[in-house]
Amino acid sequence: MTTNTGQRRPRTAPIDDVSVRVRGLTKDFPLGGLFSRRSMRAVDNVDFDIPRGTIVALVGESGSGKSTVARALARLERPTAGSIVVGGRDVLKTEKSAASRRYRGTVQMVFQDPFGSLNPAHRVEHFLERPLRIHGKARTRQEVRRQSAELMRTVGLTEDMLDSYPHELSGGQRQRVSIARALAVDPEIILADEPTSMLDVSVRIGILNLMARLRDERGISMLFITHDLASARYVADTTLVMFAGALVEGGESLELMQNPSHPYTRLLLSAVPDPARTVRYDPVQRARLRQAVLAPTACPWQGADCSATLPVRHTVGPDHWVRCHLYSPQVSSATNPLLTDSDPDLESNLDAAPVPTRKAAR
Amino acid sequence: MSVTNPSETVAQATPDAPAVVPASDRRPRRGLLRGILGNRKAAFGAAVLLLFGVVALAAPLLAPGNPSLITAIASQPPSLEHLLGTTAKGQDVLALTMHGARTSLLVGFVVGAAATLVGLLVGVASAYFGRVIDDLLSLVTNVFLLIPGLPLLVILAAFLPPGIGTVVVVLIITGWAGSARVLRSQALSIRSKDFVAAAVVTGEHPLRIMFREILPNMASIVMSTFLACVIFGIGAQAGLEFLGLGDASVVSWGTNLYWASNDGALFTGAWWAFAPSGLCIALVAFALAMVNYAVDEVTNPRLRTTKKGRTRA
Amino acid sequence: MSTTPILEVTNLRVEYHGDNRQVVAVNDVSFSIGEGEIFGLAGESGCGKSTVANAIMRLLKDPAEVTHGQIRFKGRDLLALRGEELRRFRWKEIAMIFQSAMNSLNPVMTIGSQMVDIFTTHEGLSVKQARSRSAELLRLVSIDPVRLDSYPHQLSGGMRQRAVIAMALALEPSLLIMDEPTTALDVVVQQEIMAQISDLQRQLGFSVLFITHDMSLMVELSHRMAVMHSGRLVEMADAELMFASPLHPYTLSLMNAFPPLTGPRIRLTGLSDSVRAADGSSGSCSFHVSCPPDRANCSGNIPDLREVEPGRFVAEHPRPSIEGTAA
Amino acid sequence: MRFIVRRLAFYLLAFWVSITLNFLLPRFMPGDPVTRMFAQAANKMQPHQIEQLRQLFGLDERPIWQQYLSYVHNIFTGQMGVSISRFPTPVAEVIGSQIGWTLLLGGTALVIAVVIGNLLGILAAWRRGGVLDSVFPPILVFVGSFPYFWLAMAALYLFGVVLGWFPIRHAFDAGMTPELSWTFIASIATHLFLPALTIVLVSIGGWMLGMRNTMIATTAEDYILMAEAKGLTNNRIMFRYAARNAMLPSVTAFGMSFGFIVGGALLTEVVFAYPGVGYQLLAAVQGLDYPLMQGIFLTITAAVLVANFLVDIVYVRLDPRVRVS
Repeated sequence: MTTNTGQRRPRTAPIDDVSVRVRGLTKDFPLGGLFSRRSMRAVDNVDFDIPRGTIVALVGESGSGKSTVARALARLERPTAGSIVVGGRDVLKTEKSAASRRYRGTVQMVFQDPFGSLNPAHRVEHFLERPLRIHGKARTRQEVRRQSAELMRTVGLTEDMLDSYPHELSGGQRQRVSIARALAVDPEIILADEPTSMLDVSVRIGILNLMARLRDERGISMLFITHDLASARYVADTTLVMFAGALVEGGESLELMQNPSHPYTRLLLSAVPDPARTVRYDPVQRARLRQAVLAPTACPWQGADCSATLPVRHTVGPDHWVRCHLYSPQVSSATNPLLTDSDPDLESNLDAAPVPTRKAAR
Repeated sequence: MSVTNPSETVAQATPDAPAVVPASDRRPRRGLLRGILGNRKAAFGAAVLLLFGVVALAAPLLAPGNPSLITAIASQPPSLEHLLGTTAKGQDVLALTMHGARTSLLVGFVVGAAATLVGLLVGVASAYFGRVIDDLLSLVTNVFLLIPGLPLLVILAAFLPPGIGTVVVVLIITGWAGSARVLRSQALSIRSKDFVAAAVVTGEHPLRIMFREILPNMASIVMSTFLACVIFGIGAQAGLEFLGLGDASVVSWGTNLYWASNDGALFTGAWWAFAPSGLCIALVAFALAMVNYAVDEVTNPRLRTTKKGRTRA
Repeated sequence: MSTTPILEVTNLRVEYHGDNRQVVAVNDVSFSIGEGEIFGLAGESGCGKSTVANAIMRLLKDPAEVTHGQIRFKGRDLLALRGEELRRFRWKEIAMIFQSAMNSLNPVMTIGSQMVDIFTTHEGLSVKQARSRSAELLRLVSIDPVRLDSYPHQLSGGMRQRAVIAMALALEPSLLIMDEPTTALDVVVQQEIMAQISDLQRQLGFSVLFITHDMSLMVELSHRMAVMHSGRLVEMADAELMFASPLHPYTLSLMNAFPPLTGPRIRLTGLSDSVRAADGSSGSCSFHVSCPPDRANCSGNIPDLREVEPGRFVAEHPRPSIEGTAA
Repeated sequence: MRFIVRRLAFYLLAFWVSITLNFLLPRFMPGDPVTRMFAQAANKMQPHQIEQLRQLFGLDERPIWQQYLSYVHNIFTGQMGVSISRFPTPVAEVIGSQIGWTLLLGGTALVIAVVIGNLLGILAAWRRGGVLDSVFPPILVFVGSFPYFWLAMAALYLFGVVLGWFPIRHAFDAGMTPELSWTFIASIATHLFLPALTIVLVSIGGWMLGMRNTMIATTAEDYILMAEAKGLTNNRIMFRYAARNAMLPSVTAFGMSFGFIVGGALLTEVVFAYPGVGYQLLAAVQGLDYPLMQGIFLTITAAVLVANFLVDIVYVRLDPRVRVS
């Protein structure tokens, strides 16, 4: 089904308030060898905005395509289709073959692996000196040194570490160097691809706090790729949930975690271990969610089978949308989109759902 | 081994999967040289190579004159006058051996350097251009790896005008593929590292990424490839010359053996005619192999032979 | 759960012999696990928790060596086991689930033959009998027995880990060691695996030593838990109790790493935010945040566990500077 | 299955490259070696034989693509011209009568070196720091540093000429007629011993060290630790778990090394006057017998490719992971 554009696009804010606007982003990876025609769709028609000065979390499991979105935005992968609007220009059209220096000066990236993202052959200063010089932020040795030192302090490191090699630093320190490297070009947007997942747990929160500080103090927008809903909730203003290459739900982070609407989001949330949670999940309900997610042809909610027709975005709350037939007006009643006439058990089942306090979405 | 696979030693010692090296084994690259210098195997290898290098350079001083000239009675066993005896033609074996070192080492190192360079170019080009170019280049590499070396050497050498130049060219043609395979897989694995992506995002020029980010991390593998290629060069040259495909008028360890065999040294009991050149080839190859193992051990500490054999539970 | 200890680890010390230095990986660690108890051991990578597991299983390899202490299992001295005796003991009494199921299965043998191995070696069953026992085990972890003839790469990550669990339960061991059994898995699969282990534990009543860095996961599963840092235990208590009010600052920082999913957003602090930034010098090291990179015997400064309440142990008094504060 | 088909296509490609190389060399290299050969051989050849050789070497005036097509056709029908050094025997016949000896020598040596080398490697890795691990590698590397033919010369001199324990030339006693009798087989075995020994000695070190290193990498894998935790017997872990996996790179190396072993065997044959294609190659080089040289090159290439293909089939049996795709 070709979908009604107006209906499935997110609420369109004025372009000036948006750092990045992504529309219809699609990426196919070729499979097999030189002459193979097969391909795998990693990212499927993804739309989202990153409002200026906010952190947008993109949450999903491994293989959901979330890292590919970040790499496409960093222009490390060439998307198969779609547009990326930064600074009012669709950069995939204006800078077709490779990203311009201007783009590199606007959009920066922090990688997942703190061991792999710093070249072991260079000292820390090299990682800051190169962007400073390439983007004309510093020209003399003294300027480079002074600005590098300042960057180090910004990310909570000391100047003397500039002369260290990466292997002399801990994982957390390395990740801070990566953030400093991204900051060196004075970017507007930072793409953070699972910046904490390979760190020791006790230093993770520090990196998240640093991200929040950079947003609050410098107005930097961020796309925060993570598999951890809790970190997304902790630091991100908006959370987008990605499943099998497509966005299935999005909204203000607290609201989304409070009222998860898509079966996948619910499943994901119910699986996160949280000892503080008062309501235990019900295995029967979980099994239904699982089936809805993994076997859409056998979706336990009748009329909500999304294998035949693609669901469109439905608004379920202020700044909160979901792509699931359950919420389409044909299937559900107008007052409570979660209920269907054909499935009287639904309400009781959903009451046993893993979310402690579930309010009916307006 | 006269015709050995230059990739064999390298490929086996450094498995393609870097994943098996645990994080604790990650060593700083700058420690490589110090590590090698402090290694007993490397010290032995370097000393032997140095000795041969000095002898090769000083050969005209140590044994003045043209070593192929007939200067003595034929087929003399070692004596004070001729420390290593004389050939069936009456040439001094010691002089032949020392002068032979010049050609053999020269050809070996030239071939080693050139084959490594070609391999490096192919490997780096594969990593740099990716997909289609990489597929084509690795196809060519694999075809060359598969075609048996010695017969190929023979038909190439047979059709080209004889001479040292031919030998060098032919050995490069047959020897580059092994190093290309190893260097390509290393270059590709570094190419896929996040620090390369980070450099791209920073806005670095692709050539700078190639030379400043990727190449410095390939130092140790380039070194072992080079050493393996030199071993290949020296051995294969000797093999070619032994078959009579070199320039028989040039003095080298290979031609010495060719003449020794042609003159029937084996059957006349003149062991001194063929022993020295072969031992020299073996010593040089062994020394190079020792340095190579030292490089491997320094970069992959797990391969070290531990002295205290703790009981396995 | 009964309180009879099935496993007693007393003053365990494990050292790694480097080229010219010794690194103490586990330093004077004592704990015990009761019958039918799930005991959690939390800590970050490199803190020595896996070394403890390998020491109990007697799997420590060459540079690592138990230099002090005792490990008693049902009254038997494990460190005294040798050769054939040790071989027979393993898996029969204590089984172990390793971190990565992908890597802990032999890629060139079918799941079935890797299970059959256990029965033929330990119980001398015929291959046919062993196969039918293996099929039962797979059913126990809800895997179709046709998977006996599958190779590991043909199974999904979760299924592989379940197959490993089935193998671990093959000889009905009294203690199951789980070393980060779900770290490589996605959260949904992780939840399913943990639920399954929890069910099986209730059914079969074995004890568990559960090792992870994920405090929330640990609190959900474990009865009692200990937190390990730099080779030492810093806190040990009932799991619910420790979660409700951690006494040691390191415990708190581990918990802070997993922000809550409900309630208001509060600002949490991690290790490097507070101690490291505030204090660059190593002199006043409270619990080794500024541990030297070579980790050379830095665990010497952590005090011994002290019982502050019945069943509640902590290595030192908490420092007020590192606490979660509402933003 | 896809894997096998892809490998087969690759080997066909490699063979095509060899044929084309063979075709191009005499046509684009400076012409004198071939002319010299004709000058030397023309007087004893029949006109049609000369014509055939002229076609093979591109001395006829047909367009190059026609030459190429007929060349490929000739190769696949086994017409590789007549040998000059063994005039007037056709090249195919010369090679056919000798390839068997080369296969016997190379095959025997390869199998022995691989089996013993890998076993030594397994044991050395299993007992790190033991006698096998500390004494053997340096010795074998040193022995492996000798050129094949030199070690052959030394063995021939010592055991053949000086001590007289083994025959010094040919594949069986002069005057014997090939037949299926014990005495004949014994004669073949005694003649085979020294040449095979030298090849084994030179190549065994590489196998041992290669296996040792992959075994060391393999024993660090989690599944070895798990096998040990499972309480399996040491032998079972060593062979079924560790060696079985460590073998895989070895099998690949086995295929790759055919070409090099054949090269070594050729040179060894020269020293022992062993009547295989290597010995014939020397005669071809000395007699400027280009058709024979090219024929030997193609035959050996084909043999190596076939052997590699067989190894691939074995590999698919050994590694379930390549079977699926």
